[in-house]
Amino acid sequence: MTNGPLLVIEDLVMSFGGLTALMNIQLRVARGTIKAVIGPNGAGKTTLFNIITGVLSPTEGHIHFTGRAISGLKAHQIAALGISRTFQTVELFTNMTVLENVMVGRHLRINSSFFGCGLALPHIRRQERRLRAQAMEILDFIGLADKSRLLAENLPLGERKILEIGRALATDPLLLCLDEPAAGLNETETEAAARLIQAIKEQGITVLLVEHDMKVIMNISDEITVLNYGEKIAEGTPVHIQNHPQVIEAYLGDGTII
Amino acid sequence: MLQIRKAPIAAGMLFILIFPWAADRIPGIDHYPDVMIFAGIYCLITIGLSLLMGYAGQISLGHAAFYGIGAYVSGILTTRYGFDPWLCMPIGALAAAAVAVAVGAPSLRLRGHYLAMATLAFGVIVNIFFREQRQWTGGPDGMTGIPGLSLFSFEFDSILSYYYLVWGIVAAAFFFTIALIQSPVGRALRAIHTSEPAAAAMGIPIARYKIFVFAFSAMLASLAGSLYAHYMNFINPGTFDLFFSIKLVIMMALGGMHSIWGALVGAVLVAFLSLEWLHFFEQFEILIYGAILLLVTIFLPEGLAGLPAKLLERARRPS
Amino acid sequence: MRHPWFIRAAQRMNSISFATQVLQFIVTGLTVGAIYAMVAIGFNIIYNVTEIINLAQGEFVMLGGLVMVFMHVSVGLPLVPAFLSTIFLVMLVGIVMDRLGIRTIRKPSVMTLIIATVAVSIIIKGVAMLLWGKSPYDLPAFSGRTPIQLGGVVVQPQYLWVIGFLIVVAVGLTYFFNRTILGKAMRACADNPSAARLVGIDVEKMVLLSFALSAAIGAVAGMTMTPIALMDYDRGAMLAIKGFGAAILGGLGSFPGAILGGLLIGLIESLGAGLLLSGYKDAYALIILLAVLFVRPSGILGNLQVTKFKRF
Amino acid sequence: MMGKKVAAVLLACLLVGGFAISPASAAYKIGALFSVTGGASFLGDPEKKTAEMVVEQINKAGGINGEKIELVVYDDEGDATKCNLFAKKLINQDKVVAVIGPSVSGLSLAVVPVFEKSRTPLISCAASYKIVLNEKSGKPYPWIFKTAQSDSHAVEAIYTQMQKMGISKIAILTVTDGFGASGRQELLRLADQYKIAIVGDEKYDPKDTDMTAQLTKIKGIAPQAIINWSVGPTQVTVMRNWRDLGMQKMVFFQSHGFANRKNIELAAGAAEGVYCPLGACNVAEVLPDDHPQKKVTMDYMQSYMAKYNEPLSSFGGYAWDALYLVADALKAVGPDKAKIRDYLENRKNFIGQHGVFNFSPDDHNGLSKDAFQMVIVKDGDWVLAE
Repeated sequence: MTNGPLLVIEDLVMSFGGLTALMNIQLRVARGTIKAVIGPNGAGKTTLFNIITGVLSPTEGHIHFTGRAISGLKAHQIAALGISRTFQTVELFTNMTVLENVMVGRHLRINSSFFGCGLALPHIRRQERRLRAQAMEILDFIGLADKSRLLAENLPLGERKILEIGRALATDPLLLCLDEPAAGLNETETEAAARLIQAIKEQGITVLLVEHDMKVIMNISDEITVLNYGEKIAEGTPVHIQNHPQVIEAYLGDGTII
Repeated sequence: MLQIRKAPIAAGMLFILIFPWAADRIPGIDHYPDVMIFAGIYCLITIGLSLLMGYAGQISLGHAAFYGIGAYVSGILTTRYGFDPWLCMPIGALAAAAVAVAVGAPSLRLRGHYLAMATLAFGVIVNIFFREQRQWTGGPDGMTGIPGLSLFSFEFDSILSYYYLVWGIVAAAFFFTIALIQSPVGRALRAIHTSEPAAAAMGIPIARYKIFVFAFSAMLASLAGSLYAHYMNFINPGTFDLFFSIKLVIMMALGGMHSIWGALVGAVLVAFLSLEWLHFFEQFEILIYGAILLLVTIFLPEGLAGLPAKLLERARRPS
Repeated sequence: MRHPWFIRAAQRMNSISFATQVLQFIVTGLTVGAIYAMVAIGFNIIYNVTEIINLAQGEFVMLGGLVMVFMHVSVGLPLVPAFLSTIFLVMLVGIVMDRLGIRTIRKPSVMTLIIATVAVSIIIKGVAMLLWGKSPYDLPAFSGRTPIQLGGVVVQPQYLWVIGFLIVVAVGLTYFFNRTILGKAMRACADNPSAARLVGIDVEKMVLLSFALSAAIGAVAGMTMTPIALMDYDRGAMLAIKGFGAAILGGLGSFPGAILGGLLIGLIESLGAGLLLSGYKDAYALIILLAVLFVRPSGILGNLQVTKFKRF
Repeated sequence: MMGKKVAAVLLACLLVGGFAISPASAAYKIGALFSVTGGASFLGDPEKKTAEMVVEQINKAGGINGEKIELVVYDDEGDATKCNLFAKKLINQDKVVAVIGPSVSGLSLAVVPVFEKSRTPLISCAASYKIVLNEKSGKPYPWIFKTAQSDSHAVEAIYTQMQKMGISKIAILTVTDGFGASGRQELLRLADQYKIAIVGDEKYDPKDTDMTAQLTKIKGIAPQAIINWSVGPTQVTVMRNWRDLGMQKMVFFQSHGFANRKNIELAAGAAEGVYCPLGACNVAEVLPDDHPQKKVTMDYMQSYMAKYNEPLSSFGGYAWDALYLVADALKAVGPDKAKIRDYLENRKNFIGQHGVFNFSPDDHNGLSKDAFQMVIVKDGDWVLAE
């Protein structure tokens, strides 16, 4: 199975009451690539993310991750299998420090037995020291090491988005789902985020990306899927998408691309 | 970084150690260690509640039920079946934990006021059973003849010995909880409190954590109930009613919901207010109790535990 | 030897019929339920505007009863002026509570606000004890105490007053919230306070109004129940809890839910006391409440989407 | 730095505790535990008033053996924990020679171990026989006495009256607190002995607003009589419901908890024809002149009503009996706990508000069912029943 696609979505349907948010979606994410999902507002991108990460259960269809069916699993179980994510609305643990946020990201990889922790057994204390070092490594990687002691809520938006990516990385994911990492960022911050995403890819982590900033998308993604009103209307390389007539009509018709 | 400072702990421990000695030398307060025993029993419950309410963000208006389960398990097993009192404590704690898991699994899906009502309903139902299951519990008049505690040949039958026993157990629970808060478990709980979706995305099993904390706080409350029963040698349903659950929440609010110090300060303060100080005011007692509560919520919404930080901030700020 | 309940029930048929008994339980249950429903409506009015559960709601009921006793029996005002002046006085208490208690809180979280209402309820209870003492008071029934016989079922005239006032309150509130500018403004605050503020609604005034209104409804409940059940300073907490249960059972924030929840709790208590072991009467209602919550976490008529994320 | 902090904390504690008055140890110091506020305040309130009045009277008359007596009253608010703490405070800190109260059975039972352990006499004002009977040994607790008639006395008085009236099939209604539960137990226990069949057994909560459901159920069974066992507003509501349901054919009996004229007034006419067993102090005026308790009850009634301007309830009488028993013992043997206990245990023919007490090592209550007068409500007042 190691050579097949990392994530396979087949015949996915999601409806809320009478409203169909996603219709018959097919999606494959190859290992080691950056895959982008784009589409106008309300196209169903975030819904797709929420289904993949277990926040929602699909109405119909199958999702396979590393060859394993994952639809219907709970969010924390899916996280344990190696899918991590960020949120469109930045869900940091605001009352914790930058370092602690990343330490929480390591939760899956550590021993957190209730009584072991309460009794402060030696191996828990050793683990805590190791954990701190690992979290600092990640902060080094994302460039926030010097802010490790600040409260997360005191960071500017750009750094909060970066920290959220760092926290997601701490879970050692196979697949990292980024929900609009560049939204609300200025040009320098956007470039920094794009560089970080590339660096993550170079570490061998597959990235699934929802984004509006076309410059970022076209520069870093290997493959793009276009959704419109819950349906997939196109798929292919950035060059292919840029020239796809249907996409241009539905989404890029006003010529804003590049 | 969440760190519990060592100096206040050392000061607190010293205070607890010498308190009976000091109180005995001051006329008028020589019975305070007796009040402190009940304060310690309340502390045991509020330590668990602080984890549940302050760290996991769940409200409970039914903890008097777990307090009662501990007391009645101890009372029934010792008086009717001749069990050793020490054995009853873990049995009671496990029973309370089992009930907490059974009730918590469906309840903790509920949010906010709905959870408050569900736990309140649970507490009232349990209290009705204490009252109505006469053949087991002795009914509304209560249960007499519960033996005291003894270890080998040492009897914990004086106020002083029971004082140190209770506060020793409180200290153990305190250190356990402090360690827990500073560990990955504590971080996970705070994460759940801030953002459930993000916590779940980090692989934290939210439901399991909530139930665990609920069960742990139930165990502490049950342990407190056992200690109460063996000290009083008597229990009745009125001690474990809804109003005690509300009193526990008042302790949390007065002391401060978000810190374990708040739990201790609130429990000791309410114990002394309600058991000792306020009765000087006779018919004005209720009024003054309400006024204190209102003033604290108005002027110190973070509770009394937030006071030192506030004063420190004020002192630092150039005026 | 104890027979199963249905055989025991059948055995009772010899004197008054089982059906008559059940009808009597229903009549009583609806009356008690109507009181709970009025308390629950009071909860909802404040909750909708502020998200606060006002645990002093029961004290409004207690005050309604005792102030009415003072006005009608001690001062000797006729029924209608006594009734209106009682509503006015209790409304004043509600307004003072909002002004001095709730609005002054600096960092309002849901939990601190609830604790503040507990504090206020303790204070009101303390004052009532000082003013009226600890003994219960009676109020003459509004239209005499001669029971009305319907078949074998006995209906106190006062029962009809209680149920009638519930209907008046329900109709009046429906009109108020749907047809008047003020009512619509209050609803807007409930739906979205910040948007309401943007369109120029004075949210603070609406909060004040919600306290006044629910105090008035509490007073009505208290005045109508006192001729049936007497009134003393210590009654508020229990009524608040029953009303809270009713509001939750029906779905917080929903007025039809409050009425449904109140009547259901009253009926379950009455039927439970009548047909099963009466000692567990309160437990039956609460067990059903829990069962409903486990199936529908936001009450019978509550909306899950509306049940916002509340932190404590 | 830390030392300063500790010192500051200690100082704060001492200051707060400072206003606790240091006890001046008078020789004739008597403690009292009453539920003056809270759910049982209808008991504790008249008890406290009575006790304070009695102390005033005794001191005005020159005290006991030339010593003034001092009464220390604590309000337990109906709370077992408070009651326990106050009991120990009375014994250890106030150093009283004896304690009267608590007002309710549950709390009396709660403090029995405290008084046994500290070897201090306690004269409870509550009803349950368990207060003065160690069920394990079958003997009274050595240091515990009580002045309130046992529930069994009230039950026997009612059942005796029923036998006279030819009633054999009854329903009982009890409140789900300690008072109701202990009454219910005695009603069930003694029924066979009086050949009375209990065909209905209903309960309600002390805060209930309506008991029509329970009474309707009883109406369906159609017993000859109904016994209600409760105190506070519910006993009035239940009587009104009984009248409203048109159940006057079933004779209504109230427990001795009905013992306050205010209840007749509150019942708004519904109390007519209701029977209840009362202590002599409630019916002082209607007692025959040769009744042994005529004088003490008349005195008590007149002075209480003059001082407090409110109708007398029998509960204050329990405190009267308890306090005068202690005063009587003090006069005879002085302030010595053990001597007081011995004296009380052998006190005979003590004429009190609730009967003529004859204590013995086997009976720490000293009363019989004759301590109750069977009374019927007629024209809004008590009348001795036939």
